[in-house]
Amino acid sequence: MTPDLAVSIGSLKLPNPLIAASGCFGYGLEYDQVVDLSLLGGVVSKGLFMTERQGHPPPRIVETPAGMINAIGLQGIGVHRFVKEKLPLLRERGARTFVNVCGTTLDEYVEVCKVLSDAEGVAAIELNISCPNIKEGGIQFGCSLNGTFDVVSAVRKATTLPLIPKLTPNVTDVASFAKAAEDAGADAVSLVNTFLALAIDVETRRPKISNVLGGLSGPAIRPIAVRMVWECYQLVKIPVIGMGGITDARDVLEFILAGSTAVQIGTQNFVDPFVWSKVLDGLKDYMTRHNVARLSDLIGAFDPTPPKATHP
Amino acid sequence: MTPDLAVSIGSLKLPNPLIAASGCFGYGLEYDQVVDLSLLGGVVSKGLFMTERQGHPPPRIVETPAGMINAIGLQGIGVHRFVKEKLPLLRERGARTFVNVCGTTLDEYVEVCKVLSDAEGVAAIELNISCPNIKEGGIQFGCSLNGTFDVVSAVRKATTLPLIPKLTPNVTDVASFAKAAEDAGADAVSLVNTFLALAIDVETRRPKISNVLGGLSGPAIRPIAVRMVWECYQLVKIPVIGMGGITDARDVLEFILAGSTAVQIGTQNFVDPFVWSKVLDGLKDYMTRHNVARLSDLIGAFDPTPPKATHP
Amino acid sequence: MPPIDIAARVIANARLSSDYSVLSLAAPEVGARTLPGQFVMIKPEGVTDPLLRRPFSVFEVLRNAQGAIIGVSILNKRAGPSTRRLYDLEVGDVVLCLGPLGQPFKTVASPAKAWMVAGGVGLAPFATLAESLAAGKTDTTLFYGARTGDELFYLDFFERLGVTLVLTTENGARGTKGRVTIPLEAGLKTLGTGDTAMVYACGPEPMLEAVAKLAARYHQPSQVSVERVMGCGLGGCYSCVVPVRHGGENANLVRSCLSGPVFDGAELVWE
Amino acid sequence: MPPIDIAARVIANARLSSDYSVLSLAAPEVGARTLPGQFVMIKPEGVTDPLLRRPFSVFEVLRNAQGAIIGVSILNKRAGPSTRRLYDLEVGDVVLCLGPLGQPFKTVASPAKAWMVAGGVGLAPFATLAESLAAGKTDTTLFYGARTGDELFYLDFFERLGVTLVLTTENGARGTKGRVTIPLEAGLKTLGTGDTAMVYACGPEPMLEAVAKLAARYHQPSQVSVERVMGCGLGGCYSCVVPVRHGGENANLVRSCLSGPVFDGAELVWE
Ligand SMILES: Cc1cc2nc3c(=O)[nH]c(=O)nc-3n(C[C@H](O)[C@H](O)[C@H](O)COP(=O)(O)OP(=O)(O)OC[C@H]3O[C@@H](n4cnc5c(N)ncnc54)[C@H](O)[C@@H]3O)c2cc1C
Ligand SMILES: Cc1cc2nc3c(=O)[nH]c(=O)nc-3n(C[C@H](O)[C@H](O)[C@H](O)COP(=O)(O)OP(=O)(O)OC[C@H]3O[C@@H](n4cnc5c(N)ncnc54)[C@H](O)[C@@H]3O)c2cc1C
Ligand SMILES: Cc1cc2nc3c(=O)[nH]c(=O)nc-3n(C[C@H](O)[C@H](O)[C@H](O)COP(=O)(O)O)c2cc1C
Ligand SMILES: Cc1cc2nc3c(=O)[nH]c(=O)nc-3n(C[C@H](O)[C@H](O)[C@H](O)COP(=O)(O)O)c2cc1C
Ligand code: FES
Ligand code: FES
Repeated sequence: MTPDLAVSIGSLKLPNPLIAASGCFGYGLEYDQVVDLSLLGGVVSKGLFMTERQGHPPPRIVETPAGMINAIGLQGIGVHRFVKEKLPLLRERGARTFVNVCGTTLDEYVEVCKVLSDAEGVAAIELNISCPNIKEGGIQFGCSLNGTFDVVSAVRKATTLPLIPKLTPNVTDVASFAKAAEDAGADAVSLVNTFLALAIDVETRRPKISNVLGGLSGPAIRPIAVRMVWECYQLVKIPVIGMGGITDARDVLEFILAGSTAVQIGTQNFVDPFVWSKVLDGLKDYMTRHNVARLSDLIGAFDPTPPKATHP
Repeated sequence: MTPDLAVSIGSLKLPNPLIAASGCFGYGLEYDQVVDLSLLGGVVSKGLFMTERQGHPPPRIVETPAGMINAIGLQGIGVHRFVKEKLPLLRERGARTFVNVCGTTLDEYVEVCKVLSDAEGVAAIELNISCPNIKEGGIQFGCSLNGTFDVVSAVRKATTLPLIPKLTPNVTDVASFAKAAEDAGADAVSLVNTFLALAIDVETRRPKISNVLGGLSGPAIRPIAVRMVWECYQLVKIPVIGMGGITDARDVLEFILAGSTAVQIGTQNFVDPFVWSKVLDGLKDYMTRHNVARLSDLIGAFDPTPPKATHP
Repeated sequence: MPPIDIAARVIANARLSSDYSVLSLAAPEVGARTLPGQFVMIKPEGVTDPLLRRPFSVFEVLRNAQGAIIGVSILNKRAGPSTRRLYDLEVGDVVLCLGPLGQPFKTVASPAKAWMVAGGVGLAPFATLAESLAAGKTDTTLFYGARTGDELFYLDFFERLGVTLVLTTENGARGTKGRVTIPLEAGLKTLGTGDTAMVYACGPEPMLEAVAKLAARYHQPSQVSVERVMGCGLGGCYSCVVPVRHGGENANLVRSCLSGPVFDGAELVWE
Repeated sequence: MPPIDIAARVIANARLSSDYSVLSLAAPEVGARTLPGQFVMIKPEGVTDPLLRRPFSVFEVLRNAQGAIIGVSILNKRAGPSTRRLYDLEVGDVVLCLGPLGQPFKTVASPAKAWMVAGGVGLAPFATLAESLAAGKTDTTLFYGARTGDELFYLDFFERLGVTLVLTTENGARGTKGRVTIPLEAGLKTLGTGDTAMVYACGPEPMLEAVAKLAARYHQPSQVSVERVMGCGLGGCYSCVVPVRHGGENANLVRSCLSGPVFDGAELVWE
């Protein structure tokens, strides 16, 4: 019996729960040479506005203990070029393409989503209301419950595509944001985006990246992200897509047990672009060892009974 | 010219900015054999309530990438035994003792502070309104601006000791909490306490520590903590005491440049109980190399001008 | 004497099996201070993942041909990332070694006998204890249980000291088949009134509990060395607590790094 | 051919000085695919700190006595934690080696000459380029500047290929004293109308800028290999962008891991 890795996000069926995280996988096609895109559960595009953006000047990333800070600033080709240049190729590759949608205003979010609704080959929209690296829009919606509700509601009216707001962890109670998104008609939520962070070069007394502040990702943040996923899972009924510091199958399982229906892998792509097949093998191995027929049976299967103090 | 490491927190003068963080240094005396307590800027006691507490059952800690999660649950001997058994010995050692004060109610905070005000040898009160590991009290005050204002105001009336509320990072806008504390009469704020986190043993599907959730500390959180210190420094006039993942002199300088008047070292004590003299040497070396006579000149000296993209 | 932290060179790392090694460290100052049952907090230098040190019983206090103390060894069993890394170390690598820490075993003198009960890697604290008991000419027995015959180590060492060996293996390949508590109980039954056997135990928690309860049932004293996750080893973090009851008091959670790892078996509360 | 990732054993790690080493890796599949100027993303196996890989030019494509490709080497200069760790690696250690990546140099054929300008560790991509040019019998010169005479490496190698060497050191210990751009400009001045020298450059950014501008001033083409912090090397992260201007267009930030690291010196916008 081969383990069944399939999961569903609303009406969207994925062959497995592994999705490439936005901003960590280019537009997907960059990885064409090293990964068979059709084997992934899905691919999230880089964040897209209506128009092209140059992003922030480099340096844009810096390493930190078990993590990295980035402030790319959403450099991107805009939704129109994406639909014309990238989407057809992604469809050819059999990728399930999630588009990460950005906006500086509520209207821009709606407009970008409309363009995507008219395009062919978009599996879902991931609504980026959580990028910490641009001043206007985005995070302003993501850090206010009303803002979250409003932008999700507005976009909901503009598209029938599966709608997945991506939440920021830089809030007191992330689950209430998941709830606001659910109430506004979201089909799922994804979390976490990066943690706002600062690294200073003590020799020059200057920031290490040009935008001063950036977003922290990687293994360092995983324990916080897992906690947040569990909080959201307990409060909302829509699927939760978890991410933050996933490096291997064990990390994926941690998120799934905590209540993730699917997961995204970001930073680990940079460390190991071949992570995907390793994680798929690791999941199958775990399911065989634990006699789990369907991975979806593990979603939220975390048992909060305290462990024993003693070692075997 | 020997570099001058002295810093002031209100009326309190410290010979150097290095303070042992609460819960990471027992009651100070445990480290008597390995560190000369009088050489430290200060020592913060474990969190103390009015009465003794047993804390949570073990396992109480687990490692994570570049960090650890703890849920000790504030096991402690209570303020009366502390004043009787520990304080006199700490005075003998020449330690500058900060007492980390906990409470399940506003009244308990006030009562504990009164006991300390009447005792001899307390340098300052660190008001713990940010421990993520106990349900009642504490964090409830620390996660609400009104709660923070109220508890600080109430304690302020009960003591003339330097009063330092310790802030939680698990909020949307930590600087507003620093402001609330300042408005309520705090002499300084300290931050960050730990980040609420969860680690799951995927083999057993159980939590790795008995309290299920715990607090993340260590190098992993440093870039977030530095950002928060800088935000607070820009908003309030009272001194900020920074901490989170400090391992060496460079990390200390990062916090000081970001606006910390003093810093606390927690988790690194476990890794290296001899960290103190190494950091002091590192600070002196930096000051000599950079021709800085007084360390206090570096407080907030971070220059947010973007760095160059190219390497030398 | 206060514990010290030595950046110790690896003198030898003898792999006893695919899981066990004896890692010898050039840390004379630690060796000179160590009493039987004490432990060290260890971490390879320059490694930041895992972040924390790990506790290990001092296995041997190492001496050169002239008898001068040159370091300590640990009996390391692969259990996870740190122990795996220690297993892989080579001569010349550097390990941070903080110690000695914790309360040692209390030795006994004739006519009391000393019975050491070791399960698997729980052998570790008994090499130095046996030396100390042998120096005092105490009649000493080692009850030593392992999974397989291949995992019974250092038998010559104990024989040379005059220690009586009682071996058990789970598969019966060597010594008696089954748990080490079976011959222990048989031994306890042979004791006459007035005979004292101090029962020392180190090994898996269920074994410790069984040994402490057996000793109590046969009215013999016991000292057990417990293992808890330890963040610091110095009393700083309160991660390592065990419930202990003195006399009729309520159980208290005490730090096993300071008040232990060796406890009176009668005072520990089994969870 | 697509890049591949090899868990490559260290075949040798020759320390050339206290800062430089040549690290040879058993990665035949990478070697077989590499074109001059391409790079690999490298990280010692099992190391989680630093987390990310680091970019290195392929220095040599290694062959055995029979001429079969057995791997690649990199010329490693200690700059921070990763390069320090690579410097310390021993034979048998394992390094993850992903590549080849990026755009190679375009070679030229007679009558055009090839002038390679290297500053310090910027020598790295020129060993394979020189081999390729030598195979094509192109008249090749290496302008090579270093801090000191001790940091001029592999001169024999280039001489054996018939490359003309023009050396400079900052302290004048060997070759001309001063910057490598001084003899380069002298050379450019000697070119007649109709002569073409393709100027290749790799080294510190100020040198690259000076070289590209000199080449342009003397109406010669240039190809420069730039260095930016690279998170992934595959086009995934957008960390490595440089401003490039084609013709009269506005400058665009393009990914130097995909469109570079080798760029037309006339198209780069200097910051
Ligand atoms: C006082 C004391 C003395 C010890 N002496 C020895 C010894 O002589 N030889 C030896 O091989 N081991 C000894 N141990 C156990 C050893 O510390 C653990 O095996 C080690 O910490 C595991 O680390 P790891 O990174 O390899 O595995 P981890 O992944 O950290 O843990 C692997 C397994 O070991 C358990 N464990 C983790 N930390 C500890 C800990 N601090 N104490 C006990 N169990 C733990 C975990 O629960 C898990 O089951 C001793 C422990 C204590 C408390
Ligand atoms: C295409 C390319 C080819 C390269 N080829 C070589 C080579 O053949 N030999 C060699 O020794 N070095 C080469 N480098 C530079 C090398 O990648 C850096 O020295 C290395 O990343 C530093 O890592 P670290 O951890 O040792 O130091 P870090 O602490 O990461 O950095 C130390 C210094 O190096 C700079 N630096 C950090 N990352 C990079 C990076 N990705 N690129 C450039 N500079 C960086 C930092 O700004 C800092 O000044 C190349 C870089 C690129 C982009
Ligand atoms: C270089 C980089 C660029 C990113 N760009 C985006 C983006 O455009 N849109 C977005 O929603 N998230 C973006 N993220 C956040 C990731 O999608 C992900 O939420 C975060 O990195 C946590 O996952 P990880 O720890 O696996 O990387 C970016 C992250 C990194 C590291
Ligand atoms: C084991 C442990 C116990 C702690 N106990 C307390 C406490 O009692 N009171 C408190 O205010 N903070 C407590 N903290 C938080 C630390 O004081 C500090 O804020 C945090 O660990 C971040 O600093 P670090 O990364 O240097 O450890 C504890 C932290 C740890 C690791
Ligand atoms: S290990 Fe830290 S208190 Fe015992
Ligand atoms: S290094 Fe990631 S895009 Fe170039």
